[in-house]
Amino acid sequence: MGEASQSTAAKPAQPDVQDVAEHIVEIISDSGEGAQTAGQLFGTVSARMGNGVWTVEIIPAEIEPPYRSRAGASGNRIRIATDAVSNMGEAADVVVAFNEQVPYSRIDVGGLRPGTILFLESMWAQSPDELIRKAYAEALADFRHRGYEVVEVPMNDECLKVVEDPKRGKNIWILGLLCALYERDAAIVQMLIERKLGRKGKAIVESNMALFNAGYKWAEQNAPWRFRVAVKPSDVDRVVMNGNEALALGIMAAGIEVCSMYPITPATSVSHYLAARFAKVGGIVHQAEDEIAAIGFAIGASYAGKTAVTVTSGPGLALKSEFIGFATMAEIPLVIIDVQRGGPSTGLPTRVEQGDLLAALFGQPGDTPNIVMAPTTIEECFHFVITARKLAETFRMPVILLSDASLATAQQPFPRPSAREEWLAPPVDTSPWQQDVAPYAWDPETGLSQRPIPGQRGGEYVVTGLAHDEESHVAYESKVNQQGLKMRRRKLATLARSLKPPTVYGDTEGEILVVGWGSTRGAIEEAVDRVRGHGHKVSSLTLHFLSPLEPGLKEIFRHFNKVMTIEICYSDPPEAGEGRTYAQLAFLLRAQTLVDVDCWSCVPGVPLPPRVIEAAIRERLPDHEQIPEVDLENVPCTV
Amino acid sequence: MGEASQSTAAKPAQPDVQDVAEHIVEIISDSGEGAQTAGQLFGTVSARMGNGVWTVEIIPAEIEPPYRSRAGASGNRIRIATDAVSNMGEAADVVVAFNEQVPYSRIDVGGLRPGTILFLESMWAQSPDELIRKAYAEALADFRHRGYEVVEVPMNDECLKVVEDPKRGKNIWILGLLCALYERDAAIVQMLIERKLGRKGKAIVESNMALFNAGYKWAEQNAPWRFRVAVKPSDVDRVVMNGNEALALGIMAAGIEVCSMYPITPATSVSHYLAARFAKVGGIVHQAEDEIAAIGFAIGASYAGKTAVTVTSGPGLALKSEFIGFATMAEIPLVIIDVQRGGPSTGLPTRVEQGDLLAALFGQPGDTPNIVMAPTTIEECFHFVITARKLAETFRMPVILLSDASLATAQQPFPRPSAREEWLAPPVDTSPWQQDVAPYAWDPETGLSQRPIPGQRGGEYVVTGLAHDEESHVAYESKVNQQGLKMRRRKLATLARSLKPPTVYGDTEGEILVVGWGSTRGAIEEAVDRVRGHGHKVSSLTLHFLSPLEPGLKEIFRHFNKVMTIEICYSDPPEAGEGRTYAQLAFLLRAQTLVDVDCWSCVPGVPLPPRVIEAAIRERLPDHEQIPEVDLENVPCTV
Amino acid sequence: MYGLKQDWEAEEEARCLVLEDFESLTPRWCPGCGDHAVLGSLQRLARDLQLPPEKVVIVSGIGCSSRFPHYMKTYGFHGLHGRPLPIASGVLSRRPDLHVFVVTGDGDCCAIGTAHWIHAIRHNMNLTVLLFDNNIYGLTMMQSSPTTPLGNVSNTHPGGVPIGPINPLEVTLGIGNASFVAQTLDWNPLHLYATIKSAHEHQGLAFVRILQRCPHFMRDRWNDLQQDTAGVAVLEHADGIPVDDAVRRLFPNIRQHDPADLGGGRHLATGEEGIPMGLLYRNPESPRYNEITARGLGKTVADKLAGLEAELDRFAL
Amino acid sequence: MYGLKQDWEAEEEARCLVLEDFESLTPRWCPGCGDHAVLGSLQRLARDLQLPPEKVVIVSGIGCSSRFPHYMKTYGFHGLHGRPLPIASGVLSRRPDLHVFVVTGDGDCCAIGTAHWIHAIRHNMNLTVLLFDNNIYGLTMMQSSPTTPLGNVSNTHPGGVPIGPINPLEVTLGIGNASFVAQTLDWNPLHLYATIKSAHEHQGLAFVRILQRCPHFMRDRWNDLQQDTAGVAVLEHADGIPVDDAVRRLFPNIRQHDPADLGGGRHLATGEEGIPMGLLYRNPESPRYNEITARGLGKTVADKLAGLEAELDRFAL
Ligand SMILES: Cc1ncc(C[n+]2csc(CCOP(=O)(O)OP(=O)(O)O)c2C)c(N)n1
Ligand SMILES: Cc1ncc(C[n+]2csc(CCOP(=O)(O)OP(=O)(O)O)c2C)c(N)n1
Ligand code: SF4
Ligand code: SF4
Ligand SMILES: [Mg+2]
Ligand SMILES: [Mg+2]
Repeated sequence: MGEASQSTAAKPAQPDVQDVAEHIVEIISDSGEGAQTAGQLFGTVSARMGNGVWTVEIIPAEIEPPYRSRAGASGNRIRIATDAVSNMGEAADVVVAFNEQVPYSRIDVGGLRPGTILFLESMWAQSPDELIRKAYAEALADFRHRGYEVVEVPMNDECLKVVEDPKRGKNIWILGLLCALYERDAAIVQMLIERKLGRKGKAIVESNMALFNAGYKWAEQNAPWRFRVAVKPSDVDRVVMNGNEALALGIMAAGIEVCSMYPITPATSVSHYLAARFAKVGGIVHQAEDEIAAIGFAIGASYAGKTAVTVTSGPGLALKSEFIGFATMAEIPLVIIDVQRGGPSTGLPTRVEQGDLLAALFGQPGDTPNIVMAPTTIEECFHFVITARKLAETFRMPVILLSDASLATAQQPFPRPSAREEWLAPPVDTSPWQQDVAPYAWDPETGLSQRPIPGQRGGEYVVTGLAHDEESHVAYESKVNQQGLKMRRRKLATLARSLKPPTVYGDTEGEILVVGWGSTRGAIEEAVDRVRGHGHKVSSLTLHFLSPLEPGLKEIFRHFNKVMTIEICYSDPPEAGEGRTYAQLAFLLRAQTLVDVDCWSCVPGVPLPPRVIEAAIRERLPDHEQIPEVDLENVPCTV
Repeated sequence: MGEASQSTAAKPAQPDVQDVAEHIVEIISDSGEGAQTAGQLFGTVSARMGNGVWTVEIIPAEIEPPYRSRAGASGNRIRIATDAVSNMGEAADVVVAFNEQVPYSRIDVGGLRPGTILFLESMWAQSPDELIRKAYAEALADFRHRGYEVVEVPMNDECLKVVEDPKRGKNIWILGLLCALYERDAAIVQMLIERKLGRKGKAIVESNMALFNAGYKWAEQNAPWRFRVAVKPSDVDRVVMNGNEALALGIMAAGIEVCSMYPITPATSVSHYLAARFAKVGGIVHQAEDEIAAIGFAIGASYAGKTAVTVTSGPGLALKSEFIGFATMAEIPLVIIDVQRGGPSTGLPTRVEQGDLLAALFGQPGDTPNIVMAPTTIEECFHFVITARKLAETFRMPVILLSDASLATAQQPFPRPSAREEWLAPPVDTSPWQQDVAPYAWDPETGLSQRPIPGQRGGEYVVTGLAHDEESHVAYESKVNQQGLKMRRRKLATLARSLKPPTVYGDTEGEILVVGWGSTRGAIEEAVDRVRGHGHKVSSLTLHFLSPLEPGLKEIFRHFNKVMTIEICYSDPPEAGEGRTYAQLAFLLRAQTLVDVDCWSCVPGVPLPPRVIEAAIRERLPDHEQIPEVDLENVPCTV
Repeated sequence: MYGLKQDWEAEEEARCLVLEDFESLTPRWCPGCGDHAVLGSLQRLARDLQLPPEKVVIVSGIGCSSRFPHYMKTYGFHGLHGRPLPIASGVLSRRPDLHVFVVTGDGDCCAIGTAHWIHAIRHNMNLTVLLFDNNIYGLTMMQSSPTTPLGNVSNTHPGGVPIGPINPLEVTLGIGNASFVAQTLDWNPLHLYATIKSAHEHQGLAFVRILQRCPHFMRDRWNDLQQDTAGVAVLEHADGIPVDDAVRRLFPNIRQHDPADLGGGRHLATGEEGIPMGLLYRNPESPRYNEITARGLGKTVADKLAGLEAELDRFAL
Repeated sequence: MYGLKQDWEAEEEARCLVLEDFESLTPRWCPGCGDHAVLGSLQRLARDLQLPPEKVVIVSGIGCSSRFPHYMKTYGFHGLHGRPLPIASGVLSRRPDLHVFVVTGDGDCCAIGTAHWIHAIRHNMNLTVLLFDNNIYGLTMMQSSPTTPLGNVSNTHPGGVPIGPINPLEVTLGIGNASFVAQTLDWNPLHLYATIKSAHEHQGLAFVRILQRCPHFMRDRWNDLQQDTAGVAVLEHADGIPVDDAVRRLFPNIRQHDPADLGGGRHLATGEEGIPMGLLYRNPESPRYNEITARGLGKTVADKLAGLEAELDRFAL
């Protein structure tokens, strides 16, 4: 069979070596073929060598999709660069596909461009099934017609030279191919494979390294290109993980001991991680019977002195809203993580959206001041949990962290944190309670008060969600009700006073200021850089606190001719006029600052590529520049 | 005993007859003594004669409060006037109290003023219990000290002359007293008593009329005043009822056949009413196991062609939010009535607040365009349900009606509607479905589409809360998702286009425009009248649609130097600066119009009296007029 | 005659429905998933009974199994996680002409949907409820469900589920007013079909727990039952679910059980006599709430207007 | 020693707690309401057992009965309607030193709280759960509850409840892992006290249904039981709830029942032998979830930091 394989790439005398600032690689296969693992390893070795890296998962919509179908594409996109990378970018430069059908799922979303190099498993050309042979031939012709540089690769045959069952090794062979192409350090790969597979035994490690070397060698002999993405080795220790893992580690680092949840995509993997590892730091995961019970359990634990976290996504947030209001009213610290997905309703369970902002702020009937924060990088996913627990306890209120499906599964390296004692929750105080201090002895200026914890003698009190006085006694008097509402709001004002105005990315004055929050930050900043590259005075601003809003916004906005937000949520175009539906952050900023904040947003279910954002910004420049290939009405969605 | 009674009001030769434009009467007793019935009858007879009337219930916080306690006060406030009355007003002119403790609950909330006439049951002065005698004497002295005109009335003794058990008749005797005082038509009372008690037998009616006549006579002989509130007999038939009854009748009138609910104060009485009477028009009340099941059942019925209503209050609205988002996504018509109470959380279950506005608009994660409407009078409670069902079906979306605890129990007369066929829901269409019309064949301009109903042959489709295409097939493509979101929003824009700009109350230009919504309307308009009476150019505007907002607001606002809202919900004072928490409507208007809409609001748990609103407005006039006796920081809450 | 046209009408015309009339999109379940078998059974049943597709509504929650309605060419309602029973109750409430089936998973029904399950049993509306019990959360990728066996490894319990499962049969049999409680296996098409048929014929809520294979996440779950068929106790009775000879040949452990015997049914439900397959309990006398909710359906416009007028008069001044 | 100070410590000092140490605000229930009796019992029990008030947490939902915590001078949690069980589970999860009692109503537990009830029984945490079953919604003014008798008139069913009630005992006994299921009456203080005491002593979730008088809305509900005490079946057994002689004198119908006998308990729960009063079922072997949730409580700061460091290393580049 080896002989029968036909590589269309003739062995080049001397490969074409290109120095590039960045490249995007995709590995796609049927699910279960290991493309995910290969992709992650490729990202890790690149990060380790000193590249900036951003990895995203390509996930099929079904659990066991049919083989060789476009719906079944599973894999990874890895964007590597000399500098840091903050988003998944646009069309791929190099794609490795395990069959000729899976690339179509990527083509459908604009993931390839003319010139993309496509390494394609060629075994299908010899399939005993005529239909398959035909499909392969047709696709091959189509790919060439579309202008891709197709390299047919006899992956199966080459693997067969090394192992008996190529199904379970093709991915590592491919990793070898890519590592040759990008001149990656094989020693690092060996180390990573040992770390990953070491406990399965030496033989496994060795057979994997054999596959890797074979792939490496094949590429050296057959691939006509080398891509040099210069590395900048890091002088600090770094880690690489995805956003949900970072949240899970943040939970551990914060000294939180209870994660109470009900499974929901794309949040569940936070708890999967914790379920496997939380015991190392003494924590527990409670899988409740539903979202309401999950938050109720968390609130119970928090009340008893162990500030807990509950992790969910949009539909779960909706179900939790009654209890969130209770925690606000009763002033019980609590961390709520909402890994947002496409909405409304069940919506797009695996896809990204930033549609829960207003529900987080206003989802609870009545006046319910809560803290709402949003990490914008994987690193912040880790650190924000630590901050969230502290704020929850200091301000005696729920803190909602808004992440999303994009941060959830994207991987990015960042400086390795070191565990710190001051991050941990203090032990439960069981010393006697100070006599005559009420359980809500609100400081009239700050609204802050100390709470007794069960076990504290003399602190006995009864929390209630009814209107109550300082003693937590149910009280219906007007004055008492007004005082309670005021004190709870005052806490948020107190927090706002302690915040710094956010820092503008770019010049602090100019034509347009683009405001964003959450996972879009990287793409927005990259887009802003590009627009600036075209000579326009454009800057951006990222908000990390949505409630309370960071201070000084009006003053910052004053220095720009136009302020606009870029968001992944629904908004009407400006033509809609007075009744226009604004994107959610824009709505918030307009109400709070009275600045005429414009917005551009869309809901493609996927992260916004910088190019699209660039187009949206340039369209709003005084001379309304258009990027012809971007149709902002129907966003081409790269991943 | 009759002889032993001592009336401090000497029998006057000629009573002092006063012509008044309006008066406020309160009847208060321990619960179970019938003050509520007496109050309602007094209101009804006044309305029938042609007075404007507004009646509110005074409800104790407990189910069986201790006797003779201030917490136990139960009764009615009746405001009558020559013209229409739209709110409960301020301090009472005349109070009838069945014991000396219950007035304190009214004094605590500023319900009495120096000069208020207090008819006080005097039997306690002869109580065998020394403590009671003492308490009575102390209170009596205190009342006089506070400047009330106290009239001790031997109610018990006088009733004993007529019946054996005065406990069960005192209220009607009192009704007689009041009817003499206000020269009410006894024949009407007789008719009302017959209507109410007729089916209990003639003897009962007769003994009640005997009590009534005795009270009437006693007052004629002993009360030194007569108050003439001129009547303007109506030339149209009228009805009188409270807001929850009006909602219930509206549900019947709309042809809605299913009310699916879970008990919650202050909404439940809508369903009590329906449970007793709905069968008359073929409807059913379903009491579900919880709020989620209640809305799920309603959605199921709606899907099957019988647009249903679910009735709840804040905590229930929170629980329903996931399902509301589903109905939006799947485009299922549904009417949701939220009778708002004090919040957040369990809050003030029996008290009024307008705190659910933003939760109704933004409570569901993702972009969830729904219709939100608010009746402002009892009459509108009736008519808006009819409109809501029609809109829900036409626009294929949930309609949320926001009422509140004040409208719920307040009674007001209004022209008697006549049942109309066009109000009724059409029968379920079971004709074959038009071939090749998709279940979401959205009109691209309006977003509207026709839906197949189970039973329609050829219309078979599967609703889903997942992102879906026109066929209702689950679809994750970016374009499809964006189209769905756009079509759902477009429906709201379509509705907005069909709405008229709201009408300004007063001049269409001036110093201040006060904007409000819901139950505060009457008090706002009365306050505006008063401020105008002081020579200021102040007008007001009532919004009935909160989503979509009625059009033309910016244009209306342009003609006033200042726009402010008056609301019953939390807001910071203006000094709070950039981070100020605005009242909820103000927030909405600011974001949508960019006009610097100011607000004054508070959360006393009770309706805002016109005087307080007047003070809030005058404080915002250029010369910052103060009304010395109103402390806007601590609103004196009259009921 | 004056008045509303009746809300529905009898189907007049003669139709001959074939299997394809009930087939819609291609199912996207994993190969070997037990859901395929149930879908096939229901499609066949609908064909055999010639149920008009427009009169059939399949209501489901969220989960792998809850994709079911998309694969039936009838009306369908793919609802919210845990909530198919309230929805289905609402659908049926004013539409007694519809055949309403409920498809729910062990997470959907026995976790987030627990309250609705218990109260639907109590209300005993005329619904055919199929619980697809694969002992796991399929769609969200292998978290424990309330029926996951003790010690079973899942993504939320990598150390094994620490608490024993609830038994949906025992729970259901504890609810007053339960009227039809049966169990079957997705891998015996004959018994599966017979069970769904009996359930559909039953007046009142028929609760059918289907032991369902999930080869993707619970590969070996029912291996022992499949290998040693004596582990299954087939329940037989004149009032029970008919036992085909082929079934009888396959399962040696056949037990007589009168479905009127609640105590016996509860005992069998424990599984002490083998995993029961068949009808554990039936009480045709349990009141049916759908008979309450259908009241007043015949009212004409004239009735309604008169009723409303009379109501308004009660408030007349 | 380096490390966190332990989260809690043993009470050292000698205290002598009297009844007043457990009395807080004056109860606001109606005169004659059964809730008063239960409050008194629990206060006496706490005094008799000298439970430190700071170690006692009473968790409730919303309802008349749920006002309970406000009247105990201990820690209390007056939560949300239907949700006391998840809250109480969370409270106990990391605080095994606390005595956690749950107060819930028949609406709170058996309607909106159904799912939590079923799953709390399954999880079998060390909680004493008191179900105040007055067969009605008290606080919201007389709507039907799931335990309201068939035909009983209420504000939501003025024509009478159309569907029979669920029986909380039977439902609870249908849940795998149930470990203590008892019933008592608010109007027999001796048995009430003895039942709460046994429940508190039980390791695991003790579920106690208290038949509770609501003179305001259900005046005659228990009249027959009060008049004809033979309608009550007092359950007696060495492993059961001790039956005082005074109780024995009052109730002629005394039955021996071994609480280990689930089938017998289920049968008694039906009420066919009289309304049971006593312990229907106890299984001390049921796994207790609180033993799982308390894992890892001893970790020191050093342990935690080392654990986190090791985790971070797994992601090191
Ligand atoms: C409110 C809400 N919570 C959680 C989810 C996520 N979710 C979808 S399906 C599912 C469980 C599926 O398990 P099961 O009901 O057993 O069905 P199966 O997939 O096994 O057929 C969960 C937790 C959701 N969609 N909505
Ligand atoms: C989410 C929510 N729904 C409804 C209510 C209203 N509510 C308060 S108590 C109650 C029922 C009380 O009945 P039960 O639990 O039997 O307690 P009881 O008053 O009889 O002691 C209801 C429906 C609420 N507070 N919160
Ligand atoms: S994961 Fe399991 S239940 Fe879901 S489709 Fe696959 S086999 Fe079926
Ligand atoms: S209404 Fe009933 S349950 Fe509530 S306090 Fe009164 S008697 Fe007790
Ligand atoms: Mg399952
Ligand atoms: Mg009750």
